[in-house]
Amino acid sequence: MDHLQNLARQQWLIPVIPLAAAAIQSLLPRSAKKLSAGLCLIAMGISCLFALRAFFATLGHTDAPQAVWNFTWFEYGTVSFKLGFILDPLTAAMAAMVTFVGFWIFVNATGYMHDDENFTRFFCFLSLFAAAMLGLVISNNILLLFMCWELVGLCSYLLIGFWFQKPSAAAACKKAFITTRIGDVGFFLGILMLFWKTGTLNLYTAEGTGALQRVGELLGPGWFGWSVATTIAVLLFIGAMGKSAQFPLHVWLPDAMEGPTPVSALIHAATMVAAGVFMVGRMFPLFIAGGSLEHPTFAMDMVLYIGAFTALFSATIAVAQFDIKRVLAYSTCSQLGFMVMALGAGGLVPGQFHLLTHAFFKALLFLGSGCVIIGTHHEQDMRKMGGLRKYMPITFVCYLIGMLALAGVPPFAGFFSKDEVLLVTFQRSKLAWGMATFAAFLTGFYMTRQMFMVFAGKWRGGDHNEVHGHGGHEPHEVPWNMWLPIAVLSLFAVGLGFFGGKYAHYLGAEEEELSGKALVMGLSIAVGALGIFLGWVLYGRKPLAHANDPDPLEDKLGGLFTCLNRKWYVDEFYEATIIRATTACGTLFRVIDKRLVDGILHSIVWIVRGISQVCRWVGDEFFINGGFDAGCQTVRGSGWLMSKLQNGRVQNYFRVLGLGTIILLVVYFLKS
Amino acid sequence: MNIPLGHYLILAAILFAIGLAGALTRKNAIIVLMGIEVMFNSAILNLVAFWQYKYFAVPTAQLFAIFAIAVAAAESAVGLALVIAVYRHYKSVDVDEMKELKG
Amino acid sequence: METIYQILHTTFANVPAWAVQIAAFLIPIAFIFGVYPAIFALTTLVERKALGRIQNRYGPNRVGIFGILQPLADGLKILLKEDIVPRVADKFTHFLAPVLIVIPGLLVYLVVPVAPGMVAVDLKIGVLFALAVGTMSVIALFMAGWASRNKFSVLGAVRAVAQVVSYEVPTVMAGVAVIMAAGTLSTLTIVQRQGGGLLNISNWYVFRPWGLVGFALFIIGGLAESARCPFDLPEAESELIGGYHTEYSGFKFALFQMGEYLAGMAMAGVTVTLFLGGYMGPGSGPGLAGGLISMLWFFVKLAGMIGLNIWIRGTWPRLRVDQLMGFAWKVLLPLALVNIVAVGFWHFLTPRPLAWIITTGWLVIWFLVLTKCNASAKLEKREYRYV
Amino acid sequence: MNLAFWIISAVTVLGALLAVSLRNLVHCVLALILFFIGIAAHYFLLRADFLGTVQILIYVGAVAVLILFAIMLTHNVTGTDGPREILGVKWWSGAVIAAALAILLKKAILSDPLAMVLPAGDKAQSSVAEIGRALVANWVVPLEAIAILLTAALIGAVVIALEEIQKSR
Repeated sequence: MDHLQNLARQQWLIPVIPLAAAAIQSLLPRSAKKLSAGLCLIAMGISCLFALRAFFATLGHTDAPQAVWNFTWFEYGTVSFKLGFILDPLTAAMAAMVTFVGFWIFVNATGYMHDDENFTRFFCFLSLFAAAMLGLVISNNILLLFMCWELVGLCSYLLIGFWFQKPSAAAACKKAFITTRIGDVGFFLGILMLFWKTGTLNLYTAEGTGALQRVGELLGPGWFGWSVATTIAVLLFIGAMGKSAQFPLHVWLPDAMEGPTPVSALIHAATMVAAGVFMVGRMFPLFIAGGSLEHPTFAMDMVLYIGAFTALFSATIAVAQFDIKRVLAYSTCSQLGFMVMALGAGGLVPGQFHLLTHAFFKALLFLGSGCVIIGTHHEQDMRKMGGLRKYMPITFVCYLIGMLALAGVPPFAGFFSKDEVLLVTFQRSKLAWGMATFAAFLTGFYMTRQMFMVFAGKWRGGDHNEVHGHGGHEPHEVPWNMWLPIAVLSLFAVGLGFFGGKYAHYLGAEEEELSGKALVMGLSIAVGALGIFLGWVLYGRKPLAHANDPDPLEDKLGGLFTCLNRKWYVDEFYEATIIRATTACGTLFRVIDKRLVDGILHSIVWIVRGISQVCRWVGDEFFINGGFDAGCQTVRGSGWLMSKLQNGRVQNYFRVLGLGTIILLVVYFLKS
Repeated sequence: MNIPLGHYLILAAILFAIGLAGALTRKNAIIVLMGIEVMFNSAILNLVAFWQYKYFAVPTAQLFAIFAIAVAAAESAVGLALVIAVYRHYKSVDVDEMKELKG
Repeated sequence: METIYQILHTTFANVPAWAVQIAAFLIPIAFIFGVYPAIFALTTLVERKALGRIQNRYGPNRVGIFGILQPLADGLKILLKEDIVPRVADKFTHFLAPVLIVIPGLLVYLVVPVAPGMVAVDLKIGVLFALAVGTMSVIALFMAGWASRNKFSVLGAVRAVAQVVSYEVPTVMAGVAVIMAAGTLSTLTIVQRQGGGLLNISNWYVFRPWGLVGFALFIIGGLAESARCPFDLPEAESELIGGYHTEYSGFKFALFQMGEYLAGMAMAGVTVTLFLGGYMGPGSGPGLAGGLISMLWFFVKLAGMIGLNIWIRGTWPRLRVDQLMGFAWKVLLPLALVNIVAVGFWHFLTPRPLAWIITTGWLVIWFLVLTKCNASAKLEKREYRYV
Repeated sequence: MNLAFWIISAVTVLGALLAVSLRNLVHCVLALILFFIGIAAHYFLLRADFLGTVQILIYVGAVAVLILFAIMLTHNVTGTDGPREILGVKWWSGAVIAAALAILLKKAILSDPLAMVLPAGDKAQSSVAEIGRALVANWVVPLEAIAILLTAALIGAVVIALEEIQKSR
């Protein structure tokens, strides 16, 4: 155990190395491209080694090993505020995934951003982001977690708005930051409540005084009749919703695609969005406190249904998108919905396992789309692509693997993890399971749609814009440093699925047989196949000939399609309601301030001036000038008298001397 | 020679008073100095009288007088030098005119 | 005075005590008033004859045989002279000045022992008294000069005062040396200390190294005090006409002369008592005969001193004022101080020859040093342009 | 002998009075000298002969001359035609104070039994040797102090008075 303790103590190295790299890169001049990239990759590599070392160390143990190392951050009065790092299977696996995927994404990024003049700044933000994410993962103190959480939000803002010259990018990064901030308010309230109730922010401590270790105490009455634990859980989940783009706060994720593709891959596929799910996993004891699988707490229900709805909702939108990255963005939303739903259904292990597998193949898909964009000279609209399998064979193969994994085709990772999720949800509630299954069907459909639009048929990019005359380029294969990462990731996308059981065991969850396992599995396979077939029918048989042909689905759905394309008008809805309301409040307060406050102030000033006038007249004129000056006059008069005595004549002083002696003598006689 | 000490003391007192009168009334600075000189001598006379009448056994009693005479001489020397300096400034030794240090 | 009192008391036993006391008191005074003015008269004559001789001419020889009665003649003459007092003169001071000049001279003789036991007043502080009284003459000089409201007389008075004051200091210091050696201030004991030895002469202080220096100082002091010869600047005829006694005529002028001479003789007397062993001489001793011989010795020495004065007056030129002052302060005073130190050596170095060597060496060295540093710049050899 | 005391004190008082009240400065100085001599005589009466001679030596010999020089240096030489008014501005207050002081002191002296003490006469022997030895032995510090004081006074007086001569040259 002490070996783990040592490792726990060295946990802080993992985030600090990328942080150091980020610091150094921030000082580098813009021209030091090679050095910056090198630094970033090396730092990520080292921290990846450390993470893997910790991962393999925890792998060996059977009972869920947990090593905590706390240090005092600062002391106020008698209380010393402790921060700490934790090393348990959940963290180890997550850290390993983040560093490994991150490393390959960085490799791809060197290619993608090759000819961008702000190359060094980009990699600096990347390493900063990595540091923040790792810090979040390993922290044992919820406040430290929250700090890293905010840092991650900041990095996403910086990276999304990397090309801040583009107004859409600037707006997108602001939007992302604000919506996540709204979630963070809930998160912070949750922290405060936790601190208020338990008195400490450390999750686990060796002595067992950690917040999560004393969950039992938190069953007192909280808000809205829930137990304290549930209230905190709800608040924390609001934070997670903001960060993991769940239903009400998901609007920022599609717009976040404005950032460079490796950013989308890293942040909006593998790591950041997973942070919310990870946080819920980390705080899982809070969620299930006070309830059990049979009658779950309100928090669990809330998580479940929001997850399910988000999955379905975003899947529907993904179907009608034309931008290659937006499709993937919405698919991420729906997959996150799946994970959250799994957690809501009480399945910590399926949720986390799906998170891991999803991170790999979604990163793969995003990088693939990155390669496609580079290959087609920054073309993002699928309608202008097509037939890329001839031009970009490697990308095509990897992309295909990623698509199959995502769609849940059996041998691939996606199938196993999604299957687990559906199984857990099936136990929990049939409604959620139904929605999830339909979402799985849609996933299959829009992924195949994307595949055929992009890779099948012939290259539509050229003809559409002869007007510009530059479109005549043929797409070309990307250099090695872009396709190598997707190749590696595709390996994982294939192989990771088989480790599902071992992962459950690793996390320490006991292996109990769930009923209806065969039914659920069979149904999910069927649904996936149906989705793919429909995709092939609409898009595969005769791929689009020209960029501006109508989308086959469009004439099928008509109005619904445009509605889907407009993202169910959610943005417009927000625009209409919340934003207008706040501006209205703003003007109201301005008016109040103007009328009320200024008015009061002016009146007070007037009164004070009046009083001073009175004081001046009464006090100054009458008393001071009169009385005081008279006093001074008398003093000066007596002074004048005394000065006459001092008239400089020596003999005068002598006479006074004589007088003095005489008086003394007289006194002497009178006395004796 | 059986004159009681009182006579000497009274003599000294009278001389002192005369000296003081001179110092106070006269206009001329030199006369003032002379008055002071007279006062000095009357004091020393007192000392010697006491030596003779009371402390005759102690030969060193006279030392008081000797030191007093020495100091008086030094004082008068400096006093006169000052008067000369003052005269140079005022072109007169009239005490009433020396009002420069008026308060 | 006590001895006289005893003598008288025994002879006139029946006379009441106080009368005897007064008589005892008066006799010495009478002696002094009688003897010393007589000597004064004699010296005037002797001086003029000696000066004549020095200047290769006879002195006054018309009045009486060899001019013996000349002083009498002068006395009469002056008595008959009209006493002119300047109108603006300060009457009171003008009159008082000649009187005050004579008094100090006479007072000094009080303490000069003529014969063993024969001293007017045996003060324990004889020497100091003599010197103190000497200073009183200063005031008289000044009054004389001031009273006659005459610029020349005032200048003469100021010079005289300056001279007397500045020479008085070295003289007093020299006297201190003798007092240290003798150990007492009373003149009688000093003279007795100088007695004994070979023929009552060898013990004279003048034969001690420091004594010789003291003697020289006293001689110079004496001359300066009475403004005679080398120091007779105050009444240097060429510049200041008569000095402070220009405005005096008639008997007041005579008094001035007498005062000067008396002062000179007084200093001579003191010098004799301090350095030449007073009345000590071969054959002098207590008792009537010894007393007479000692008295004889005293007056012989006194005559010798006066002769020396006259001789110096005839031969030495007059000093310039600054030379005179410089000589007093820069040479005589340091020499006197050094002399005191020499007496200190003499007193503590018991082996006689060693004492002799050290004191003489010390004094000679200092004498050379003083003369060296005060020597006026050597005049370069004069070249004559037209040679 | 009592007679001597009365005569001498009369002379002294006369000297003091004249010194203070005469119009002509030089006469004042002469009166002062008379006063000094009177005091010296008193010392001899009190058998303090050393003090008497010292008094004569210092006062009559030096201080009187000093005052005379001072008068000469400050007054126009003739001295008689000075300002008629010889008394100070508020001279009467000075006189009153002096008189009051005299009376009070006289009263104080007479009231004190000490006044009736008789003189020691011959017993009061003061030999100069003893005084000298005392001065140099356990009174040496005051002696040195007086030495310093006198030199300081000497130099001070010269410095103050000298300035005038330099300027005039």
